[in-house]
Amino acid sequence: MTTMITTQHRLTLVALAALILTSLTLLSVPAHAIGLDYESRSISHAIRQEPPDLNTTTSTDTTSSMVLDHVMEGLLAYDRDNNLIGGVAERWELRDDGATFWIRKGAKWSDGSQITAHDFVFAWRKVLEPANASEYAFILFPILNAQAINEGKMPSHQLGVRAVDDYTLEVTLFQPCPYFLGLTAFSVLFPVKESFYQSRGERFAADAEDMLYSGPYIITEWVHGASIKMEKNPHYWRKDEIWLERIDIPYITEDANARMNLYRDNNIALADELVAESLQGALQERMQIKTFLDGAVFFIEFNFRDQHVTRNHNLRKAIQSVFNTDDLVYKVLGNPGSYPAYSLYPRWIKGVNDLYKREYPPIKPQLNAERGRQYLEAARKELGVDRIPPLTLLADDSPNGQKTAEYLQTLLKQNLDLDIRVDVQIFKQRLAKMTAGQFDMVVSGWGPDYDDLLTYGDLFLSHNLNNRGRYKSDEYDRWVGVAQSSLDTRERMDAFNELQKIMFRDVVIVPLYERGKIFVQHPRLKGVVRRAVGGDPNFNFATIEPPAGTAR
Amino acid sequence: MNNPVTFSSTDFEPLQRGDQADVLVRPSLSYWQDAWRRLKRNRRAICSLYLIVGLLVFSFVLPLVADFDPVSQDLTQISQGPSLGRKSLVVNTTPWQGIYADHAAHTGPLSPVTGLQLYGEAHTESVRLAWQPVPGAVGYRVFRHLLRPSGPTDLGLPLGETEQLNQVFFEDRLKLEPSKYYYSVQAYSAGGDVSDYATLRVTPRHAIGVGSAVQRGLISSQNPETFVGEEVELKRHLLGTDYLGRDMLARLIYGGQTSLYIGIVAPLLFVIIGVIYGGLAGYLGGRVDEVMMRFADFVIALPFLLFMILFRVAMGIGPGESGITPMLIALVVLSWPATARLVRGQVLQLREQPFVEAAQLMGGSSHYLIWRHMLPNVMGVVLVSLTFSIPTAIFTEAFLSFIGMGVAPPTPSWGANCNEGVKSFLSHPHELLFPALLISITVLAFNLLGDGLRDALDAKMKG
Amino acid sequence: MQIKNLQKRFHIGRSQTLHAVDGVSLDIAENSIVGLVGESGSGKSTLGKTLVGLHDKSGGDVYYRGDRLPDRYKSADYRRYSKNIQMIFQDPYASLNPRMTIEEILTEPLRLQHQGDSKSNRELAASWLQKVNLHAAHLGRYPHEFSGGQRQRIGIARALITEPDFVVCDEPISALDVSVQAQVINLLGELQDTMGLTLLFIAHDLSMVRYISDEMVVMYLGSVVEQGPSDDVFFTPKHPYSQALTKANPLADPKQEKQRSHDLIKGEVPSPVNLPPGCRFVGRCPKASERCHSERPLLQPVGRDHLVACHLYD
Amino acid sequence: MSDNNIIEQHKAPALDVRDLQVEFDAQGGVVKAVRGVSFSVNPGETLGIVGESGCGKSVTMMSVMGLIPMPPGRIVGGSAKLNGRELLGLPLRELNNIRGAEIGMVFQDPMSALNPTMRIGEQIAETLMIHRGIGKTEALKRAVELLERTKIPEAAKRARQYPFEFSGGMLQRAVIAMSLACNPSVLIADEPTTALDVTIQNQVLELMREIQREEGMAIVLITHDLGVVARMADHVTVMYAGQVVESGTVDDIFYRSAHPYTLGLKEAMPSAEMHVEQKLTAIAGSPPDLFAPPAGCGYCNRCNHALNICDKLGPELIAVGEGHHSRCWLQHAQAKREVAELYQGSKRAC
Amino acid sequence: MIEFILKRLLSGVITIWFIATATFVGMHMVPGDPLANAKAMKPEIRRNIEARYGLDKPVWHQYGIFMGNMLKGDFGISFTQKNRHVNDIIREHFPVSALLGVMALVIATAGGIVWGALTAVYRDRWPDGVIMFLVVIAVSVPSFVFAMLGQLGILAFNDLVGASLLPVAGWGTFSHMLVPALVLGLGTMAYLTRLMRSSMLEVTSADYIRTARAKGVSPLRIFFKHQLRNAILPVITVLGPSIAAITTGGFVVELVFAIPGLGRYFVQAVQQLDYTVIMGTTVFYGAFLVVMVLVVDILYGFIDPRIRVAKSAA
Repeated sequence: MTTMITTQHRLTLVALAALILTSLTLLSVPAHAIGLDYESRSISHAIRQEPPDLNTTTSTDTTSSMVLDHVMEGLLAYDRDNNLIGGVAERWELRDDGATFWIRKGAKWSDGSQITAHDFVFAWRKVLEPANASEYAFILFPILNAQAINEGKMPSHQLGVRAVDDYTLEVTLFQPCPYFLGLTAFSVLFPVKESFYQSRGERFAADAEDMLYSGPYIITEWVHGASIKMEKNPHYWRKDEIWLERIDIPYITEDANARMNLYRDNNIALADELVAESLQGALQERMQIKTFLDGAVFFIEFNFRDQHVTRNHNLRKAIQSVFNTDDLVYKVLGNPGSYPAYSLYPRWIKGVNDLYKREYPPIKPQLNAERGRQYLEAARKELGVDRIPPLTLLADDSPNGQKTAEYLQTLLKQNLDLDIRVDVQIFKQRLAKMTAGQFDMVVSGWGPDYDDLLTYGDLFLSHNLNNRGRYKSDEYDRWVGVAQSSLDTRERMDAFNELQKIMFRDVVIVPLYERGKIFVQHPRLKGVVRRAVGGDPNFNFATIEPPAGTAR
Repeated sequence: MNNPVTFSSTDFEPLQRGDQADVLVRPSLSYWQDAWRRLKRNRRAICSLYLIVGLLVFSFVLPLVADFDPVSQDLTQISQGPSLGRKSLVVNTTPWQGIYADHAAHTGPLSPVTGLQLYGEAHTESVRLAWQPVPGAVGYRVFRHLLRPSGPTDLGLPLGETEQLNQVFFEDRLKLEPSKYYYSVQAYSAGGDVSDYATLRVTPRHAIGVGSAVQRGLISSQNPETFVGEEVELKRHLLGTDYLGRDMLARLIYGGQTSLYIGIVAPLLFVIIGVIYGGLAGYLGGRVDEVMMRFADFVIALPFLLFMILFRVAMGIGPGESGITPMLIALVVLSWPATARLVRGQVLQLREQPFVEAAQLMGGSSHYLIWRHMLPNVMGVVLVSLTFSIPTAIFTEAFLSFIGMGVAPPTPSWGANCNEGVKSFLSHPHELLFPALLISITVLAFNLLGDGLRDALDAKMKG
Repeated sequence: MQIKNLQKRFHIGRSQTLHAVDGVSLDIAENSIVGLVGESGSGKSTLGKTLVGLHDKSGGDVYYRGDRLPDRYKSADYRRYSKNIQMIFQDPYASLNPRMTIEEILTEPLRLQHQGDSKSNRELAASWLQKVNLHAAHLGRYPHEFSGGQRQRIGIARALITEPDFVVCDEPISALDVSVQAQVINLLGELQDTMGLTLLFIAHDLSMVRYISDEMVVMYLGSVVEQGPSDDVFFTPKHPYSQALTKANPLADPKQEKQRSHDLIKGEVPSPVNLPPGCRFVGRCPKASERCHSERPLLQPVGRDHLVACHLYD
Repeated sequence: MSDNNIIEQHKAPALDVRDLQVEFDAQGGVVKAVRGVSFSVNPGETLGIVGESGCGKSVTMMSVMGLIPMPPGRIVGGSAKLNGRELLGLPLRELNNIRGAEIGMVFQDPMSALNPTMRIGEQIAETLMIHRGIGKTEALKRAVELLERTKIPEAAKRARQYPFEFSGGMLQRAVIAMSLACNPSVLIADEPTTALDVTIQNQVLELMREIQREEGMAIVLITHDLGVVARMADHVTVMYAGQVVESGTVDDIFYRSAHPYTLGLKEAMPSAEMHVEQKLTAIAGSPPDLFAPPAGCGYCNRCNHALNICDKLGPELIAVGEGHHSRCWLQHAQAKREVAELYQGSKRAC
Repeated sequence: MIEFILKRLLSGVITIWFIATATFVGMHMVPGDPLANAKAMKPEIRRNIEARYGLDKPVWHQYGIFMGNMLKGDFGISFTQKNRHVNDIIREHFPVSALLGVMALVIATAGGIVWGALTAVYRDRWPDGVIMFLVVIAVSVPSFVFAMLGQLGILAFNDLVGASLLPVAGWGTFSHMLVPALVLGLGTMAYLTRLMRSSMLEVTSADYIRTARAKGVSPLRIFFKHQLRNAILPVITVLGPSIAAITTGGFVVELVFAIPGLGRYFVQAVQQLDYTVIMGTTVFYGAFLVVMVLVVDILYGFIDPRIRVAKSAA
């Protein structure tokens, strides 16, 4: 009909015009983040989540740690090979009963003032104050009176830390602490300037301007949930050694595919924590794929509480006998960079002279379904049941947790005819259930708190709160005691080996895998340091190579 | 009149007619019959109906007639694409003792890796590599690539490093597929120097370990070793497998049970609740109606997805439970007011209809009026709204499962299948494609059916 | 049927009251047909519905054969009275449940009255279908298969199947085409005659009301302005409003039409909310006096059985 | 232009419709809604088109105005001349210059005939702005005048109101005001008073008459109410099943009607003398389905006087008097001879 | 009008109270421990933290505090972001969701109206078929699939133009919003298209359109002046709930495109059992929804004179 045709034509024109307009607007939009730029010495990076807490006295998580390690420096610091070097402290001395740190004159806050011993005293007391509610306060417990202060039984000024003068910090330890120096590089022990802290009150570290920086970089802009911009700290004592002028974090995303896409589109210089599934494309594009073990070890933990059949040694043995770690890691999880674990200790841990695993190799369980069934038979007899009641396998809803649980469920059914009830919960509920003991087995993991094997070794100490399965063995406790207090490396390593053996013998855990992070990094970005303890990755020593064909 | 017709004499006789009573000639059809007839003329709606029946058969009947196992894992076939069947080589999976050579100290630059060779046959259970030791090397790094490496930064996937100083072999077992690989080996020294790499092209054959083969019943358990080296036909996975080597088809069938169950039962329940609630409110009217509807408004005002997540988490899932019930409850608790409103509005209208008044006049009780006169007339609208609620419910399930707040693994549901598949979308698109497709088809079918129903029932309402 | 000062008010909003029926008194003699006329908004339908109990009464009394009908009906009341008092509805399309067959519709009153078994009811329904000139074979059909006139006949059958003696016909023909109106009217007349029914025939078509009814009642804004024998009211209306109505009533006769004067009454029916204190018609009345504004006229005789509410006849 | 011509023009009908045929595509076939309808109306005169619902009277006028939706509608043949100018097949642009300007139209339900979201004044002004090319302020002023002319009190205030604030009678006046905005030569009123009460109907009809007297336009009044026709029309066309069954002056139709249907319609209404004891003559049955029009006369199966031929062959319009035509075999010369008595016998004097 | 708004505001307040209470109850039904962390806490430390969040008090007491604080507009401190107030979190992240939502809604509404109008104009011809087919696809594909396809689409687009014109993820500029908003608005657009189509078709056959044509109004003017406005009215009524659905339903898009919106925060908060953030967010969104529906109602009143006048009269 004629009437309508006119209408249609006009409408179509309008629609077309709108389309063209939109496209024009779209094309005129300026470009955005660039992965790295040699000229301005800047890089862009994406992190998984908004740093939850940049207050060093309360912060616990790795994301915050990553940021803090760039903008803060403690008494000691790590160099590009992950060795401890002087940070704010110029010299130090560790004794059985304490330590002394001599603070570097010229180590300054970002406001230009000198960092003093008082700043450490204030910070450490703050960490321990009950009202501060710091979860990591326990890290300081080797210091005299720390525990009592944190429990509110003693005022904080009785802490065994004293500023002899502005430049000398005196620490009194309550028992020998061989790894104390390592702790001083950890964010909880970073300094806080009291006057600044007081001036900010509750808002301390809530925003970029509510922070005072002691490290190589300062945060210039922090848009919550969206981006963080860091620039070189002009007051940093070693600023000449810092090459990168700017670290931009314009993206915060949990989605590994998004990170990969950002990298592909040259929006970020390093795409971290990728998933195996996105690697095929990366290989096709000839990206250089790297991996890095982040120190987290995953394992199945058993419940040793009364009423739980998993108390039975033979039942655990049976499970150990049929569990094929290699299949899980290589076929099911299939993440390059992750390795089957045979021990709670990661493979990169140093022993006396060489890698620990070479000096004290872990025992690899012999896979034998027949033996497993025999163990099970024995267990049934001991428990006096015809059939083992269904076991509850707790796991969290992370991809690996789920896969492991589902794999294990079928595996145990097929090999031992054990019924497994999988209980998948969000992370916090998994932890709550673990603490409450509502599980028979749990897929769990452990990451190091500090750079010493003890962070792994004391996990199943009978009174360790993280020993959520309530495993209790005097023998184990005894060996932990040795490892805690001895200052002799060989003796400690021997003790850790005993622990390793007990864990296998008693089947305290069934080790699953050591987690590796997969990442791609711009080929011209060098000197990125990866760390298992503390913040990761670290760009403090990073440099950018000039683009091909550019003269230096 | 210039009429060319010639008339016969009888033409102008009076017409004789019989019974004058009104006679209906058209065949009799009830409301539903008529609606059905209209619906049948709507080809899209009918196709959708067949599709829905097909999906129901797929999910609920298929598992009855044939054995689909959504649980059993086939680790030899992980994330395999759709296929009609694969052949596989039976191999021994006994651990490899490996090749060791004396560690030779050496300073200065490392010489290139030489003698990289395959040890035994390459197959998907393991690829065994060995090479000549490089003096001064403290270890070797092994890489695997899909393309021929173009330089030292393009060696591909880092598979690992050797563990012992004297180890000059590597066994790759990481998700091997029967396709072409380029293995590269690089030596490194204590100082961190790296040598030139050596590359070897390997195409592994698809293989299955003796143990698994016996377990899957592919070979006899009597003297299984004799089958080593022979080819067997693997279990067929028409739609491929997922990340645990579970049959996608079975997962989809059982996933459909969950999705369709929630998608159909939840709307059914909340529509029933809504009909009762709305019917009651509308019929009772006045203050009661006001209070009841205000409460419904409250529930409507709850941010749906947020509360859905909250309720779903709040109701929790115990060990071994599927999580279907909490989701069902959450859906029902939050969704009934829409139907209640709709039905109330209809009932308010119907209450004024003369036929209801007539029945009231004849002494029909409230109960009678609601059940005999109002509800049957509301049913059309309710049916349409039910049909449109189903896609929403299916989406909600999928969405919640997708963000990990849905059914608990290992319970399959299409949403959960998507959630699993989305992670490997780029490498194994079929794991996302099939469940997403099924969701889309289901939703599409219900939407089109809803459209058709609405047209069919609407036309009737006007006529 | 005796109606005394019947009131029906609707509350709209918080402070407003709609006086739909405002003090109507009427005696309906047995075996007679009373026609009720008036324009839309006059309250004639509301009156009808209030009589049968579909609306609660706000005031006044209604006696049926000396028995006072309840103000608010419960379903038992309906069951008791509907045997005797029935209603035929205006809209033939909306008054039959589209989901029920004709048989179900026709036997529903019997079922609700617990009369007869299903077989006898079915036979009765079939015989009634024939009475209203429809085929008994159509029992299994659905309402939508019938034309408007046919449906209205079914509606009549339903109302009469329990053999009531008082039937309110609420504009039974206004939705029908002229050619089928006659079918319905004839049927009603016939049935009234054979069954000895008393009919309250509500309509706005004056000629038809005059034709069918013995007595005619004219309502305006909720109250009766004139009543009397049909021919008297139709041919010699006393009330200015009745006069206006009859004048405006178009006649299918060009000569008469063209001869007639078409004096118009002004304006339109005001809303029954906020009624004037005096005569309801005062706003539109060409003969309104001062008194009409303040004092409400009462019905008074102006002839044999002929009552009018107008100060002109005081 | 010669004098002769002027006279020709003066005599020429304002609207002349010849043999109009309209079809609608329906599911599975074609509905022949209008089957060769002809009529004309002279300036200053009123033509009444009478028929029951579905007889095609509205479709006829809609087709003339180009208002039936196409598809599914289709004008198959015929012509419609407005002051000698063919309307059918006119391009939309030209048609739009005529609609509202030379032909005004009034519809049955004034409530739905006005845009609920536009002010009354604007809607009237719109016509003026389109056809007279005047500005909005001027048009609104004229709109108020038009409202005053249609006897709407407080016209200036009313013009700013929306349709829902008007009563039915007021709305119909507004619609009339709108249709008269450009002084059309033909006003088509499609059941203008069906939705109104009798007193209001009276007012509206009187208003139309008055304006017709002043403007001298032709009115086509479509209605099913014989009373309204009797009152308003000079000529009457009776339609049944998509055809004109009888046409003539109002007196021809009412006093000398020559078609059983017209008669039936009249007899279905009670006369002044009749009372309930005397039965009305009802027309049995219902009109034929135009989906498949009968081969013979459309009224045949309801007609009490049907002949054998009626069932086989549809009659032509037969002149029964000057300007009086009837589409009935009874008027055929042959039939007249044979059944005239029977027919005359049943005929009641009016 | 003011009375109407006040009334609605009051009921809005009650609604928000209901939401707050429901959230509180729901929250306390959630099993698990909001303070649990990968590293176990010593009981003393735990007590310190519980005291900080008031978790040491009985539930009803906590409810009282929560309600009291809510009245003051204070939702407390986040459990996971220890030095951030929930108010700050909402203030910082809601605008992002809102901006994205508004953009999506603008796209959806504009698209829905244009496409819906087009389909109605081209009814039953190929553009109608094509658009309606796309609409059906759009409502049948889960949003997460669209989000992923959107991201892949960006990559493909950037590859195609050889420059990184559209960002793959992130937030900040207009170009960051474009694809996410499109993905987010797609479902609503499809819904609105359907609504608009049926609304247009209904309006097209409306009597007043016929009137407009009868008075010679050109098709274009009819379309814009008469059809569009009336057809848009029913579309507007669903905008209120749509705004809420879009702004609260943006999780997936926010997750996939790394947009710092509140939706993403909420999901995280639930996963981490961040009580205060969960309660703050749901209450805030509930209030937002209530306000949006009110705003749309008022807006609707301005567009539809029938409502406007009725409201001011009430």
